[in-house]
Amino acid sequence: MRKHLGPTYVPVLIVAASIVLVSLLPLTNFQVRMATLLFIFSVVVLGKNLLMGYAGQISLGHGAFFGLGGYVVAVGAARYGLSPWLLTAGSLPIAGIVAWIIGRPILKLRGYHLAMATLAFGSIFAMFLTNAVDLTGGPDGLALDMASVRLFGMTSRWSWYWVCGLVLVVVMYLLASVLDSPTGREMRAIHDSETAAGVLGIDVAKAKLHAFVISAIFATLAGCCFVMFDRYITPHSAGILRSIEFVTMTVVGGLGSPIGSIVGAAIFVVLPQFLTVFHEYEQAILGLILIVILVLLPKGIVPSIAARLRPRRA
Amino acid sequence: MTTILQLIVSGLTVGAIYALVAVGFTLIYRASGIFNFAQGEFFMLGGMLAGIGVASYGLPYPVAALLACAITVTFGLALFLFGINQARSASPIQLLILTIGASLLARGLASAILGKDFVRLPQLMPWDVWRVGGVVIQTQALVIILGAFLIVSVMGFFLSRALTGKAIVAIAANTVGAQLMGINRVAVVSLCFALSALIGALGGILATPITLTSYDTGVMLAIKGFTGAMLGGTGKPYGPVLGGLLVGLLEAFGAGFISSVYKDALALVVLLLVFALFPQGIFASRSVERV
Amino acid sequence: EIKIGAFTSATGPASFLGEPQRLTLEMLVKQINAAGGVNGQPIKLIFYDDASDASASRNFAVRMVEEDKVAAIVGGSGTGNSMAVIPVVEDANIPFVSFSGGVEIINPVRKWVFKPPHTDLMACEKIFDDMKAQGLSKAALIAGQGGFAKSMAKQCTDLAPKKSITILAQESYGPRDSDMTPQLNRIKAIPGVEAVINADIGQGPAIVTRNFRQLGMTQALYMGHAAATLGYLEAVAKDGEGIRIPAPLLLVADTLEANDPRKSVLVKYRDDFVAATKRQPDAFGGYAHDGLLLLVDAMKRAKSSDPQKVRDALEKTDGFVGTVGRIRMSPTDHLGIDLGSFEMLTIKDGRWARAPGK
Amino acid sequence: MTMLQVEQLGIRFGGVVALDGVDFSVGEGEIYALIGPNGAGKTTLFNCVSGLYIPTTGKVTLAGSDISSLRPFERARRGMTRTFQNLQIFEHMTVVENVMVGARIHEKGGLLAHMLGLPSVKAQNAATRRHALELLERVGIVARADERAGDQSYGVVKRLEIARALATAPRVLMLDEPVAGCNAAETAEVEAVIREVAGMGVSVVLVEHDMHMVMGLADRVHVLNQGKTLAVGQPDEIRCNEAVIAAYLGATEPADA
Amino acid sequence: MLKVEKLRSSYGRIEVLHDVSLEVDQGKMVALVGANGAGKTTLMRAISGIQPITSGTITLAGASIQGMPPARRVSRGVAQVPEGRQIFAPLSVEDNLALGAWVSPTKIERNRARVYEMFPILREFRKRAAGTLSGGQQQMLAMGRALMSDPRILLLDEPTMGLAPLLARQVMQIICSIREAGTTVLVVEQNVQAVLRAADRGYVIDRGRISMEGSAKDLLADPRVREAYLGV
Ligand SMILES: Nc1ncnc2c1ncn2[C@@H]1O[C@H](COP(=O)(O)OP(=O)(O)OP(=O)(O)O)[C@@H](O)[C@H]1O
Ligand SMILES: Nc1ncnc2c1ncn2[C@@H]1O[C@H](COP(=O)(O)OP(=O)(O)OP(=O)(O)O)[C@@H](O)[C@H]1O
Ligand SMILES: [Mg+2]
Ligand SMILES: [Mg+2]
Repeated sequence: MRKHLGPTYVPVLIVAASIVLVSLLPLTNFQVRMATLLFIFSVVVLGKNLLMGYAGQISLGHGAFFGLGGYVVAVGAARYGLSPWLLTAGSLPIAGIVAWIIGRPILKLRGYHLAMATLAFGSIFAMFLTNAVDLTGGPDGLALDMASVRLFGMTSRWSWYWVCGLVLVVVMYLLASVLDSPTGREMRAIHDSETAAGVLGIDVAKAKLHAFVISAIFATLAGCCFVMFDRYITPHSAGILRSIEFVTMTVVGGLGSPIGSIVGAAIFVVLPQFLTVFHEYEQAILGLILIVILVLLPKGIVPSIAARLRPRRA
Repeated sequence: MTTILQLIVSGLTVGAIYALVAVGFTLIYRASGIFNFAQGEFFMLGGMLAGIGVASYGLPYPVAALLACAITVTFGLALFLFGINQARSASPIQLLILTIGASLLARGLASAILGKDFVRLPQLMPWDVWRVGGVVIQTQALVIILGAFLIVSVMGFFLSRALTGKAIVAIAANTVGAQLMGINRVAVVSLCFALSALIGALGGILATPITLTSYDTGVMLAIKGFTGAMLGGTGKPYGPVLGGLLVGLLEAFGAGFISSVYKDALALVVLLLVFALFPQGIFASRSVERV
Repeated sequence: EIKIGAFTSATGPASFLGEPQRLTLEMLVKQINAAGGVNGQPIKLIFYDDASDASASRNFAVRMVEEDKVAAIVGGSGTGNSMAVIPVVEDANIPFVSFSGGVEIINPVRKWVFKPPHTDLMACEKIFDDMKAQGLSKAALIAGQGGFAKSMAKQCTDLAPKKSITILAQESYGPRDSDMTPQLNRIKAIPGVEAVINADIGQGPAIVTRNFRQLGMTQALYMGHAAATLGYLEAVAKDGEGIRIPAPLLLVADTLEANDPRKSVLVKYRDDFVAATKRQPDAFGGYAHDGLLLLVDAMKRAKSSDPQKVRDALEKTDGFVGTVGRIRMSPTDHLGIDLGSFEMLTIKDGRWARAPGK
Repeated sequence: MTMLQVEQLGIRFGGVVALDGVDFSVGEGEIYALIGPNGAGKTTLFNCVSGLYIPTTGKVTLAGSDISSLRPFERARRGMTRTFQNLQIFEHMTVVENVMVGARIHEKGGLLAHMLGLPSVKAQNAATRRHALELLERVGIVARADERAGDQSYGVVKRLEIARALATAPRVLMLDEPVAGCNAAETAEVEAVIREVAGMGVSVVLVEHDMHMVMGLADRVHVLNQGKTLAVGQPDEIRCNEAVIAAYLGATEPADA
Repeated sequence: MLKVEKLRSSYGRIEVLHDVSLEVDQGKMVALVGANGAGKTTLMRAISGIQPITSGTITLAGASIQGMPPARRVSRGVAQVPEGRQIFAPLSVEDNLALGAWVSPTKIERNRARVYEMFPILREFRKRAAGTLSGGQQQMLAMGRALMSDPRILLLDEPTMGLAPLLARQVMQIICSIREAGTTVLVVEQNVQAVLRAADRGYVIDRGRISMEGSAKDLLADPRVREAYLGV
């Protein structure tokens, strides 16, 4: 029987082991690409899970942070010739500061109001990306020069697999650590009762802000990885539909479950590749699958299945 | 002066459409605590089905409209009965995602079956526009505004006077308590979904002559309607209506006076400012939360 | 069998481009195979819908190369979609024929990338030339915010000074906006505007046209070539009378001289398309038509589907006639068409008609 | 020494005057009971003192310093905490984790240390958990430590709230109906805990309708009625106070003896 | 009137009621007592149909009601004052009461007047949102609401919780008078002494099993009960 409902490092080990094991398989470039994308999106979803699943704050604006990372790197490298790696390092504190500034007023809101406010923020940012054509290339996007993203002569098709896999494992470790710490308990507490947390001496606003900033930085980091990996970015990657997709990944995989986050990301990265056989009905089937998952596994895939596997006792 | 009047007319035209979406949202929200992302799809289905009924099948307008409403209401009911009602232990956010699934499903089916072209519908009035002084008013806009007003009045009365209206609030506030009073949750919430779908379908049918509808109309409308509902607050029946109208007006004035590129941003910035002052929306009833 | 990979934006905001392209490709492949295929081998079309997302285009490109092992790729409804797959085809050394408008796709020339369609620039050029012929020089621009609209608006703005046209106002409207009166009202208030140019796809142009008439505006109204569709024609009804639009010849194919080599191509494509889909074809379907047939033509000339040979043959294309007109490629030009393939049309009595000339 | 002092506290909600100029002070280690009819304003008083409501008038002093303008969490960090009449637990966490949250203000390490999962953080976790288990033992629900808090019955949750409040090591502990939903035997257990805590110098403010418990436990009893002080005094004085009997206790002595 | 036989019920995979059987005769008042977490609330919820059961039978006046949705049970005359009150916070006091008579709306006016007489404070606050009431006031509202439908059987889960002593005694009297008027009552109370004095029969539930049953007098005299629940 599990002693804690709380977090452990087991998922980190499982994921690290899987990354290594998968690399032993004879994968095609395409499969390696899918795996890499899965790692990248998982990083965003893990952050969202911290914010939504643990701290209980909905955000429909994380596409903006993903885009922030992506565009800082893309614009900096394509327009000003800076190194993407430096830009990545620089964009994380920028994202942290941005999240801090907008988070302070916004996080006073709750539930759907918070969702709306973050949606508003995300939409405004996406509008900017679409319309500032001279800077961002507008709706058609911005390309990154191949040479600029080479590091230590990284060229093999596996290199990004390893880089993004490493990022994923590190992020998972950080997440597991923070959850198994006073800060993590703080966040989980405000999810259930801000009032009670307050009279126990927890600065609710700060705890929310911590969760928000961490998840924003994770999303930004993922955005940086994404643009370096793809060497192309369009506002689509930062739009509100993306944000909504991130929320969907988080919920479908399972709120409060790190492995669930990866499963959720996989649903959206990998599943559509299989659905192409349905041609025009692709989208309808994806919708249907979402509905079926939530009807049969209402708590999200991983937590619902885990609950079924738990032993019966009297 | 005419410019301002013209902008007001424009804003109200668009705003009335948003208001209808917002009202539909609120109805379901009140009964089940979830925001139905597929609300825009009700709208789309109403408009698409009626339009295609008229254009491709040569049905008379009223028949096509009636059929469109019937199909949309069936979809709304199915969404509740086979989706939301089955996912028993899910939380509102999980149900929100379920409605996103429903929205994808509706959009996917509509694009595959009804096609991806935009559809049209004839105006309800024999003439196109009215010119009052220098101001141009689309007659169909008057129909929409009138329709919205009617729907909202009926709903407002229903929600605040009829016992069923109170049962709706009761179910959302405390499902267990409501069940213990003998309120049939499934029946009442089904009613809300059906009504909400009906409002959506009617809205779609009324608005299509102006907006032209295609399979992907729903998402953007849902977001605008959501904005309206949040801006006005969901506490009072007229809150979402005024919120929707306000979004329309802000967009019109933004486009007219500030920048048409960032006009949508204006509405959102105003929303953020409103939230700073009234975290529950403008027309929400204010009270100290009891602990 | 020869595998040809294809991807368009059959859904999403750009589905007004991608859907007719998908339909065209499917129809053509059937026809080609019915006629015995290419070099005696049937074609297998591997089609993916990128839902207007460039990153999805990239995924599918890799998949087509790696999993499906295609010999060549066609597609890319939006410029962003095409741009996103270029690195893939360059890495894999596979020819790619794009359907999108942006000049940056073939400028600079890339070894493996070709693109038969008009650029937005050409539509602007056509409009400006027509304006000058009408004696107009001051225009206002109103555009949507999609890739197509933004790109055309930018091309027109950049080109205007060169054609001594003054752009007095630039207005924009959001995705799925349903009333453009405020924007048009602003244009109306600016003195001296002689022409209004609207760049967009989908329902936007129809709404702009209607609001334009409702406001009683009297300037010349130009639409981008994307509005040259039956949907637009029907939606604007009598409000469309007199608008001007640089359209592909497709719409007025019947009026071409009988000995014009383009006529048979256009009429055949149009009739086939109508027969197969019960819809009217438009410029974008035409681009897919040209793209695929251009590739097939190159394969025939190369007598092989070997990527390298096909690429070389593509570059030597000369005299291929598509819906956009005659195409002649060269090592320095992977576009290969000229302005002649646009025709200035108008709507008269509810039908497309050639615009009255100078 | 006076630990908590409340002066002229007043608050109104629309037309309802919930509190109207209430004064009292509680000494170190004193058990101070607040009683009064339903709606008298007892919970509202707790809400004002703990900072959840902003009173219209009045001043709250904790160990000599004015805390009237502090937010709830700041008051808690200065040593004041409470339990709730309408339960407020962290239902998604385990019972023991709930108590660990209570100990948060005594835990160390910044966000960075927590994210990196340093060994010191892990050691501290273990220590906090041990302490939390001790507290659960004290309120008699340690057997439930690793179950989900949201799955517990009403009475268990009541006691969990007490343990969680104790984990903050408060100087002033405010308990809002701590034994509602407990039978006599369970009440006796809670009583013992309160006595023990007060014995260690914690000032306890107790709202409770169980007169048997209040009269046996309290050092002083404060009776509120319609937001005003009706009487203050030793339990014995209050028991015989005519006004209190009329408004609250009722003519006959409580039956339970 | 009410008969529960071999009832089993679980939360997820954890069973909390094991073969519980209990009987309440027409017009009688039966008390159910037990420690925290024994399963009293779960049993009450199972009878109203809020809590699913895994096996066993529930019959009301001879007709089986298990498997019936809660709403149907209410129309058959089951009413409950639930644990935690479960009032409708955003609705006014009078609307809360009106919904209490959802299954028989014609009785609203008459029964509401009766409830106001029992709890005058509710009349005074009839326009206020129920959520702003004090804990005890909400408890009165829950009680009043359950009486609105003139139930045949009333299930009370700690009806005096949070009530001032004076009022608690009044409520016990009200319960008795309701029983006098012919309504059957099943009551869970932690004030074991008071409830066993008023009741006809009693059951003791211990960790999901009925451990004792008998006439209320006998139980009150039983040393085991006195030790475990009266703290004597
Ligand atoms: N947030 C609020 N909004 C409006 N009225 C309120 C609010 N909080 C409390 N009140 C009112 O203030 C009065 C005092 O309520 P309070 O909860 O303090 O009573 P109490 O003494 O704790 O009663 P009980 O013993 O029933 O718990 C009541 O009339 C209540 O309705
Ligand atoms: N939602 C739930 N999920 C899981 N277990 C639960 C849930 N609610 C109650 N339980 C468990 O069921 C058992 C019985 O709980 P119940 O609430 O019926 O007790 P009770 O006798 O009413 O106690 P109390 O006197 O404290 O109200 C307890 O062990 C409790 O932990
Ligand atoms: Mg109270
Ligand atoms: Mg109970």
